[in-house]
Amino acid sequence: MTARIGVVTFPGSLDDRDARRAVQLAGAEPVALWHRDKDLRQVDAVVLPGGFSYGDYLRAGAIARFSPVMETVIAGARDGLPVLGICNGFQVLCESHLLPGALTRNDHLHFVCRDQRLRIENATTAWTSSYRPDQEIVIPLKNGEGGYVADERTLDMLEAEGRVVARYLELNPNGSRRDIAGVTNEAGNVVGLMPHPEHAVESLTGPGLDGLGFFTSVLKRLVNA
Amino acid sequence: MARVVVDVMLKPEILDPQGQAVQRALPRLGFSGITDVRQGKRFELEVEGPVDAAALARIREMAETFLANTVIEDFDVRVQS
Amino acid sequence: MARVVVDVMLKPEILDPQGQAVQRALPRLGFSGITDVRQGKRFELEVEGPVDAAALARIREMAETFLANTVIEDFDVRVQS
Amino acid sequence: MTTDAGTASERVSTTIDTVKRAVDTPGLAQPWAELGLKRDEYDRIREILGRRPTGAELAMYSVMWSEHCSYKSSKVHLRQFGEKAPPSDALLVGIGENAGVVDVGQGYAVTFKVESHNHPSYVEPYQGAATGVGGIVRDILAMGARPVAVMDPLRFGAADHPDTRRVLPGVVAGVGGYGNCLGLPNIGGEVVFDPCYQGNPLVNALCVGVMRHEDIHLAKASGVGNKVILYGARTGGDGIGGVSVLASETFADPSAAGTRPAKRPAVQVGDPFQEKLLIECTLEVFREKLVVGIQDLGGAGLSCATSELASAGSGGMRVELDSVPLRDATLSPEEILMSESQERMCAVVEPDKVERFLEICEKWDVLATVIGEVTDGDRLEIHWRGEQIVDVPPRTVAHEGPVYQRPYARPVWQDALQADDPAKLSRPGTPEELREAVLSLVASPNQASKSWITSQYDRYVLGNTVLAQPEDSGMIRVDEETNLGVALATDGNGRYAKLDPYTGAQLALAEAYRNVAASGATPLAVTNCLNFGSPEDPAAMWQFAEACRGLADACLALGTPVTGGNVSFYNQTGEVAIHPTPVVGVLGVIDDVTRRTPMGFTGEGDLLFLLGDTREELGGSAWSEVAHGHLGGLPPAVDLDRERLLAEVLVAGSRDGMLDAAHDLSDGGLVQALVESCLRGGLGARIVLPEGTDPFVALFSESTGRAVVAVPRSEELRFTDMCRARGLPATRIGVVDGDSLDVQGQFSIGLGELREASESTIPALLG
Ligand SMILES: Nc1ncnc2c1ncn2[C@@H]1O[C@H](COP(=O)(O)OP(=O)(O)O)[C@@H](O)[C@H]1O
Ligand SMILES: [Mg+2]
Repeated sequence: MTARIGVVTFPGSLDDRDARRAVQLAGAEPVALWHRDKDLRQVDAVVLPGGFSYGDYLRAGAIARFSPVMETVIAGARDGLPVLGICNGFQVLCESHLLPGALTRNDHLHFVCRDQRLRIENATTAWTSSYRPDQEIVIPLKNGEGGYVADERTLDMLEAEGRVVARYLELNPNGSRRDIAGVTNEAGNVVGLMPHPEHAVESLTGPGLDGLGFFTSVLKRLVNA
Repeated sequence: MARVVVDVMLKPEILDPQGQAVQRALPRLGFSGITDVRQGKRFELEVEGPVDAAALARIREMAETFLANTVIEDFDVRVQS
Repeated sequence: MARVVVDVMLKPEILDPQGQAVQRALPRLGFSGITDVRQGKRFELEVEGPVDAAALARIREMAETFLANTVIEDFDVRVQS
Repeated sequence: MTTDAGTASERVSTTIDTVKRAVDTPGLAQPWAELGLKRDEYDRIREILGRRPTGAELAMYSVMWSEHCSYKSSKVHLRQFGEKAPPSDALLVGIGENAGVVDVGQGYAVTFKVESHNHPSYVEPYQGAATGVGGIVRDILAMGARPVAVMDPLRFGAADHPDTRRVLPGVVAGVGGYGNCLGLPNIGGEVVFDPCYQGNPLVNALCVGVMRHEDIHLAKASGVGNKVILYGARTGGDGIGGVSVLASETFADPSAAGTRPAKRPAVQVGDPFQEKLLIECTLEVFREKLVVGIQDLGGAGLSCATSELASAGSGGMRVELDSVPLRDATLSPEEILMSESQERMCAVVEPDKVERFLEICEKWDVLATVIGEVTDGDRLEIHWRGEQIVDVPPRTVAHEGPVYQRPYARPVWQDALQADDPAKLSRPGTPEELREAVLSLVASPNQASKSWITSQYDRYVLGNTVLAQPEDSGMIRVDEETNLGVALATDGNGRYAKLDPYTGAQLALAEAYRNVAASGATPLAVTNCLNFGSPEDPAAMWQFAEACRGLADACLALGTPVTGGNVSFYNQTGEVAIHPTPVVGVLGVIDDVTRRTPMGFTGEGDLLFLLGDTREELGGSAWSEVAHGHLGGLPPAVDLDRERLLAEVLVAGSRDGMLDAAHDLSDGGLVQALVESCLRGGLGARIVLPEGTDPFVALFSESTGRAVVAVPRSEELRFTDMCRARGLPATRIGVVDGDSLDVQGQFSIGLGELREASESTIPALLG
């Protein structure tokens, strides 16, 4: 049976179709989830896609966190449901306190879209096990509020516990503390990532295929489970 | 060292999508009784030396020409006690 | 109808790139004597009914859970005179 | 506005200027002049109605008969685009609708259009540019299409002018802020600096959308009893712009003084989130076939939407203006009719489908209200507080506005300008001087890398972007199974057009056409945004007339019909007009996007060919500007047959896998193109200029109909045979090799040095 991976659409989600395409290309069945439905339709994992949920006017992800679907996602995540938050999804996960820290306005104050080199620092999470430890990948990055911040203690803890999933290489594109591009929760089932792996799943439309690993990782995990 | 606060708000007749987004979300979060929300900017300036009339006039000019876009925004300058 | 103002500012230890950008631009525009600038948000809420202790408590809760992200921001609630 | 005396209660009732009152008070003085109408226009309105117009009617006629909405000065010239249109099987919907629609095969249709938002962007750069994007996206949506990409041709004052520092970052943030938030990839555009745009930047925005043939929707209201639904944002007092700001003062209701905002702002604030919901909601009502006719609300707001829908339909329309949801309860009916509040649409829906329509709106949190219905008469009737305030034949408002034959005359200075030949300018002679000239060309603001700007735009969203800036054209995959795609490029060179507007318009078309072909797509159709000075100035009007004539002639010659566009007049600072700036967008189709030709050199050892002929043509050139600040002489000659041939070769070369890279030659000539392709691909080139040529002319001339291509060695024979057979000159000029641009016998510049020159200029000015 193919794994079913849910992709949530909030009003203002933009990369939901792309995330579903990536899920499909990875060999799983994408399931569209609607922000107003608490029902997760028995999916095996959830992707919170990029975009500007509810316009992101207050703070990115601040309003989406209170949507009905998030109630179930938050509960599921605490029970081990694999959840990947990409960009706006990462912001929603931080606002929901499923992940520590917060994402703030880029230090240069501009939206930035570029092909970004990263190092995968934790290849054991639900979403990164297809990568080699310390593997370098290039995937698109596009955000206006992507600066990862947390207090020093939290940052130290994340590093000590190996919970920094990916770090920016060559250039820190948004002023993230300690070049952090993505983090995971203690259990490793919830991952937040600022860059967009779903835009690097076809050589025709992205910088390469380096993003596919996030989606194949979770498949592997679900099959082995 | 004194602190001067400059508040910049969209003029009342200008659409405020940010405030509206907050207002629309409130009932869903269980907050009622708020009939309107406007969202603006608050600047806190640390000023060297005394904040006399001349200093305030300069800050007001700064607010007018730089911190606010008076085509769509109003501003308010005051010394924080 | 009363107005309640909620000010939300980044905590002092969090980098404020917007405030810094403003500060950096000031000398170029001919403004000197400002040693620090912080930029935050100001919300103006129009509240139905009396703003008593209970109403203020609710608004404070709203600020804490929603208007501010207390991981990085502080807030201040007050009734506007 | 009333001068009647009376008791307070009487005054309240008489402030509604009803049709009945208009009949009873024929002599009432009306503010037609303040509303921008001419005496004879006002008289014509009275003649059409057989009485004086009501305040609301006057408001509607005045905005709809404005230059912006009625095209009264340009119409007689724009006609040529239809009259000289080349026969084309591809055109499904032509000029006159919100946007033209082109058949791209496999049952798909594509709609695209470019519009200006120049003046608002000078006043409030962020919001001006943002709402410019919002407006053109709604136009595309109103045709029934899903918007799939945007582009932004921009013009600013001198790069180092302080005001450019204010305007440019705001405009760029606005284009990005709106487009990024809508989830539309930005796939291209232009950034040009010239002092002539100092007080009048040009912010043009293009949107392209895709639909199935059967999904095409038109702006018309038919079917008696069908409901008119207004949906999207509430109507506010903002955006009662330009002429109408005055209007709102004029219509101020004295009884309400003090309770209403003192002044209606001319600036509109955009809400891209609302627009994103509007898009998804609209596409869903299309999918369920709930819509008979649809119109976006742009300039002139409800006045435009209701009169255009009614005018194009079969019946009349009745509207209850009290039903319009307001953001500001103090708005007068005139203001409601004129408001340009953003993010609104108007749909005509059969009665039994209204409920489902409203349900879908609710799903997307979009406010929707039935405001009227289609009637069996031929009148547009609008009611307010139970009284009739509008009763007009809608065609006279929307489609039968005034038409002017403005006087035009070739300016007296044109001859002197053309006689000021760049031949007299001193040229780099030694290899060292050539090298310096190349570096300063590459580093000049107009030639430098624009990535500081374009990296603020999302080019990946939707996952179908095959090519985006800085490629010659933006390319979007239309079908994920078959790999059908479209390519788009926009171009316009105000310097060329100033020297000769007829040729300048043709050059704009030729360049966009060449750009589309360079990426492997076959050019199909054209849109344009004609940015000019005042139509009341005979010199500017002559430039406009010449540009229209040139563009229409060239479209006929290239077989690419104009499908729509936009005219922006009054672009001037004081008395000084901008360079005439026709911006032309070309749409092309490509059967298989995997065959696209990128511009970067990536194949070490590939052979470089220069296609086309090089003459000494430096009038209006980038070199003359950068080296001498000079503008004079004649622009390069246009040869449209040659452009056609070149395009055929580029498309065939791409389809048959003969090309690793292709890049068209335009501003800055051969050397600029080589630098760009080297930097894009990360490989250098060794160039041997053909014997007997003047190296300066070979490198810097801007002769048209040229491109440089990189051909894998295995394809050399096949490619040169093809060029020979078709009669296109192909000169072998070197190979892709190493990490420098090496012009043998002249100079060599490392890619690092070139990259530094190209990439540091804009950040240094704006960063
Ligand atoms: N320069 C032009 N070339 C061709 N068609 C034009 C041009 N300018 C305007 N048009 C056409 O005239 C019609 C009205 O234009 P416009 O008022 O901009 O449309 P809308 O009302 O949708 O904003 C449109 O069909 C448009 O394509
Ligand atoms: Mg339109």
